Amino acid sequence: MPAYSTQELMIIAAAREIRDGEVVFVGMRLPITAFGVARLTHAPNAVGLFECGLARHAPAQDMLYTMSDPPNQLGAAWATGLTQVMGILQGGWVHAGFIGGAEIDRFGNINTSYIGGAEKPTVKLPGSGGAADIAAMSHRLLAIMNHEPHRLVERVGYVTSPGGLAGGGARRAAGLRRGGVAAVITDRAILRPHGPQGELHLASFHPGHAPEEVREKTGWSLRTIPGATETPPPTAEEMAALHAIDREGFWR
Amino acid sequence: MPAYSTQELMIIAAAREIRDGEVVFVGMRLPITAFGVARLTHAPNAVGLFECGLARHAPAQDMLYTMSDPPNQLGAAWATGLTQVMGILQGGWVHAGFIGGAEIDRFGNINTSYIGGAEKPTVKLPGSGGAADIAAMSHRLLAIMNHEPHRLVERVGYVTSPGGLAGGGARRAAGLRRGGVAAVITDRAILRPHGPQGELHLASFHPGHAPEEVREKTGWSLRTIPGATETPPPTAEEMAALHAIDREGFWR
Amino acid sequence: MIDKLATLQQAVRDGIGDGDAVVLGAGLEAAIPFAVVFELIRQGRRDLELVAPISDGAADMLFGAGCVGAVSAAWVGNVSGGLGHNYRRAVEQGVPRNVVVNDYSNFSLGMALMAAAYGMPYMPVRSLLGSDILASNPALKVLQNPLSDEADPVVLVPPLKPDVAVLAVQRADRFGNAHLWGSLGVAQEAALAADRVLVLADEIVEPGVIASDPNRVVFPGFKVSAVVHEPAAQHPSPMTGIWKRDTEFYTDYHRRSRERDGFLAWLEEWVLGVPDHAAYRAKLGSRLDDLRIRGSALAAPANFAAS
Amino acid sequence: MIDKLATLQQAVRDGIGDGDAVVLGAGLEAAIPFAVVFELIRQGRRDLELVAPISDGAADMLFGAGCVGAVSAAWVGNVSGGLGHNYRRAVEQGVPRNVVVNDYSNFSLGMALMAAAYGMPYMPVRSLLGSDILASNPALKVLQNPLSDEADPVVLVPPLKPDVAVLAVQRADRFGNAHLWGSLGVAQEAALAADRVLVLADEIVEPGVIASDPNRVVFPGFKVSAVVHEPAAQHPSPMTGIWKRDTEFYTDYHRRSRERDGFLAWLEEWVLGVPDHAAYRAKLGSRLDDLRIRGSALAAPANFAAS
Repeated sequence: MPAYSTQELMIIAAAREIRDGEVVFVGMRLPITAFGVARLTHAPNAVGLFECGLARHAPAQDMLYTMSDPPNQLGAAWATGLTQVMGILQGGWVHAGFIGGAEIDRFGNINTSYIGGAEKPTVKLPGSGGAADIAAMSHRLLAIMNHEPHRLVERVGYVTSPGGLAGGGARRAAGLRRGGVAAVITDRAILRPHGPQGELHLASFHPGHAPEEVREKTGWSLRTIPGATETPPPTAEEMAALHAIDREGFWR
Repeated sequence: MPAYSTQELMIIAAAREIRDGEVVFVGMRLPITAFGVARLTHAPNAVGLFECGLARHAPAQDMLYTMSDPPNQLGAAWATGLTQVMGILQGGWVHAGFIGGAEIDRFGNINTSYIGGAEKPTVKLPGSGGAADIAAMSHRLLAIMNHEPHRLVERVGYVTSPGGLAGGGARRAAGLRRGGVAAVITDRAILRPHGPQGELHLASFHPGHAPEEVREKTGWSLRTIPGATETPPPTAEEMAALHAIDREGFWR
Repeated sequence: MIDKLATLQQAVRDGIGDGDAVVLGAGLEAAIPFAVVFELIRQGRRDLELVAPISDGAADMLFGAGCVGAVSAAWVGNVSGGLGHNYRRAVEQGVPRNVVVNDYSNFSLGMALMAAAYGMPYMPVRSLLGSDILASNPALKVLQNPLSDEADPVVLVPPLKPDVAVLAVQRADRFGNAHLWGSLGVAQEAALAADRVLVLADEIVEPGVIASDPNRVVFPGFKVSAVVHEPAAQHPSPMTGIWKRDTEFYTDYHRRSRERDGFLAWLEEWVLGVPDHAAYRAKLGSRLDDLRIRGSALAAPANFAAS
Repeated sequence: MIDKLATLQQAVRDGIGDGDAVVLGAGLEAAIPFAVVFELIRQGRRDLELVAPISDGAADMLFGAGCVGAVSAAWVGNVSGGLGHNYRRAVEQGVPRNVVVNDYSNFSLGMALMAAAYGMPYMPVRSLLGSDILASNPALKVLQNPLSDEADPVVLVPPLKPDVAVLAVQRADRFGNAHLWGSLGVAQEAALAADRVLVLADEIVEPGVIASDPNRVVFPGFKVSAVVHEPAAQHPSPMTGIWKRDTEFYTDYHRRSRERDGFLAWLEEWVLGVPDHAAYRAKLGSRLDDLRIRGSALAAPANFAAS
C-alpha cells in the first residue's frame, strides 16, 4: 500500500511545475494546495494570483471553498480588481496558470463550455471563467484532469481555452504570442507536448499505472516521449510539506 | 468704491456657471473657490473632481497650492487614480470643467503649450495637463482668462484644448461628441458662443468695464449678443458665501 | 447631498425594470447581492440580461425562476457543485424559457465593462484568440492591430453598458458613499459603467466614517441611485470581514435544484414564501449567527490629517 | 521573499541607467520622488526619457542638470510658479542641451501607461481629437472606429513602457510590499507597466503591517526591484498624512532658476553640495520639522478577520 494517495501524488506533481519566484494563477482545490507545497519546498518566493483580485505569498490558513472566501482575503499580498490581475496576465507578468476542464484534446485545447456544440448543446458547462484568459496569456499552462477516454479526446467539441489549436504553428498563427500547455497532470500520468506539432505525449506514468493502461484511457493514439519513466513518488520532504498544509487529511 | 474686487466678481460669475448636482473638474485657485461658493448657495449637491484622483463634496478646509495637497486629501469623497476620474470624464459623467490658458481664440480654442509654434517656440508653456481632456470630453467648458488683446486672439498658434476649432460644425466633424466652451469669464466681461458659427460674443460686461473697452481689449472684432447687459454684481448671499470660504481675504 | 435610503422592495421596484441589463456578481464569489436576486424573483421581473464575470449560484436561481432573457457572462454555475442545473435546463431544454447566451471570459467581460465605464469605443485585447468564444459571441471582432506592420490580430471587445449595477458593500452612508474592501472583482468597472447603482449596505454609518478613508471608496457616491440597509444581503456568499460563506446552503441548493420540482420547492421555501430579507434572516436564525465573523484583524492605521 | 532594501545611491546606480525611460511624477503634485531626482543629478545620469503626466518642479531640475534627452509628458513646470525655466531654456534654446518633447494630455498619458501595464496593443481614446497634440506627437494615430458604421474617429494611443518607475510611498516592508494612500495619480499604471520599480518608503515596517491591509497595496511586491528607506524623500512635495508641501521651497527654486546662473547656484546649494538625503534632511533642519504633519485623522477601522 503506497504511503500517499493518487491525489496527493497529483498535488506534488503539480507543485513540481511551479518554479521559484514565479507568479502563478493557482485556482482552488488541488492547485492551491500544490502552490503551498511548492512554497514550502523548492519555490519559497512563488506568488499566487486569484482572478477575483488577490495575490498571496502563502496559501490561506483555513480551508477555502472559493477564492473569494474570507481566509483568502486575510493576509493577502494585494487586494485589487479582476482587471488588474488579469491585466498583468496580458502584460506578460504571469508565468504559469493551473486550469481544469471537462475535455482536453491531443493539442491541449480545453473545453469548459459546451458538450455537443454551442448551437444545441447536450450539456451546458459553466464556461470559461478566467480559464480562456489564463490559457491564452500565461507563459505556461498546467492542466489538471481525470484521465478517462471521454475527457482526453482527439478533438474537443468547443475550444474554450486554446492550447496548440490544430498543432504546429497554429497557436502563434492565431495571434497568441506566448504560452501553451506545458503539462497535463492526470490521476494516471503526466503528458507533455512533444515533437514539431506539440502533440501531447506520455511523459511519465504514475506508480501503479502502466503505460498501456494510460494509453487505453486516452481518447487518441497516445505516443510516448523517449525516456518516459515512472513519475517519481513524493519525497519525504514533499509529503511533510503537504501534511503541514493538509492538516485535516482532505487529500489523503 | 465697489464692495467686491474684480477677482471676487469673477469667482461669483464662475460659481453661477455650476448647476446643482453637477460633477465638475474644478482646478486650483479661482475655480475651486467658485465651487465652494456654488455649494454654499445654489448648488449644494455639486461634486468637485481633481485629476490627481480625487472627488470632493466640499472644498478643502485649508488653503491649497496644488490639488494633491494634504488638505484636499482629508475628507475627500473618493481617492483613486487619474485613470478613473478622467475615464468617467470620457464616459460622459462630467458636466463641466474649468480651465485657464495663455491664449484663447474667437472659437474658444485654448493654447497652453507653445507660443510661436511647436517647431521653434519662443515660449514653451507647461502643456496640457488635463486641460485638453476636459475641453474635449466634458459637457461644458468654462474658461477663465485675463482679458488682454494678446490673450484673446483671432486664432491661437497651437490648439492644446479644442473649443469650436474653425467654428460651425468643425468640432463635431473632428469627432468630438459633446462639449465646447460655454463661457469665458475674464476680468472685464463674460463671453459666450453665439450664432451658427459658435463664435465668442460679448454676453455681459463687468461693472466699470464698458463694452467699448472690452472690445478694445479683445484681439478679434468682438460682437455682442443681443441683450447683453452688465454682469449682475454679487448678491449679499454670494458675498457672504465667498467670505465664509475666503476667510483670510486672499481674493479681496 | 441627497438621502438615497430605500427599502429593498422600493429599490428593486424603482431601480430594476423588465428587460434591464443588470450586474449582480461583480464581486465574483464574494458580496453577491442575493437579497436583490430573491426580491427580483418575488417581484416577478422578466427578460433581464445578466451581466457577470462569474456568478456563484445567484444567476442559476434567476434562470430557474424565469426572470432571465439573456446572459453575458464568463461562468455560470455553483462553485460548490459545479454545474448550474437551472442554467442547464434553460440552455439545453428551454425550461422554463429559452435564454440567449453571450459567452465571455473573465478578462474580456471586465474589459467590456471598463470600456463602458470609460466611454471607450472598444477595448483591444490579446485574449480569446484561438478560442471558440469568438465564434459563439458575434459581438467580439478580430482585427489587425493598425499600429503594427506585422501580423498582429487583436480582439476588439465592445462596451457592455449595464442599466443597473447592484453592489453589496460592508458599509455606506445614506447619501450613497460606500466602503468596500477585500478582493474587488469588477465592482469598480460595473459601478462606473452602469446608468444606475444600487448599493446594499451591511451597515449604515455616519458620512464621516466613509469620508475618513476615501481610498476605500471604490465608486463615487454621485453614481449611486439608492442605498438599501440589509445585513447579510449577500448570504450565502461571504462578505470580507463580516460574513463567512454558507457552503452548506449552496450544497443544499445544488442538490435540490437538480430536478425542476426540487428547485420549485426550494424556491417556495427560501424565496417566494419569505416576504422580505428580515424574514429571511429570521428563518436562518442561529445558522446566520454562526456565519458571523467575530474575530478582529484590523487594517493598520492610515493617517489622512493635513496639518 | 527577497530582501530588497538598498541605499539610495545603490538603488539609483543599479536601477536607473543612461537612456532609461523613467516615471518620476506618478503621483502628480504629491509623492514626487525628489530624493531620486537629486541622486540622478549627483550621479550624472544622461539621456533619460522622463515619462510623467505632470511634474511639479522635479523634471525642470533634471532638464537644467542636463540629464534628460526626451520627455513624454502632459505638463512640465512648477505649479507654484507656472513656467519651468529650465524646461523653457532646453526647448527654446537647447540649453544645456536639446530635448525631444512628446506631447500628451494627462488622460492620454495615463492610457499609454495602462496600455503598457496590461499588454494592450494601444488604447482607443476620444480625447485629443481636434487638438494640435495629435500633430506634435506622431506616435498618436487617428483611425475610424471599426465597430461603428458612422464616422467615428478614435485616437489610438500606443503603449508607453517605462524601464523604471520610481514611487514614493508612506510605508513598505523590506520585501517590496508597500502601502500608498491619498490620490494615486498614475502610480498603479506606472508600477505595473515598468520593467523595474524603485520604492522610496518614508517608513520601513514589518511585513505584517502591509499584509494587514491588502487594499492599500497599489502594486504587488513582486514587481518591486528595490526598496529605499528615506524619510521625506518626496520633499518639497507633500505626502498624504505625513508631510505638508513646502511651497516656499518651490517658490525659491522658481525665482532662482529664472536665470541659468541662478539655477546652477541653486543646484550646487541643494543637490551637488549635499552628499545624500540624510544631509539634505539635516540641511532643512527645523524647516522639515515644521512640514511634518502632527495631527491624527485616522481611517475608520476595517476588519479582515476570516472567522
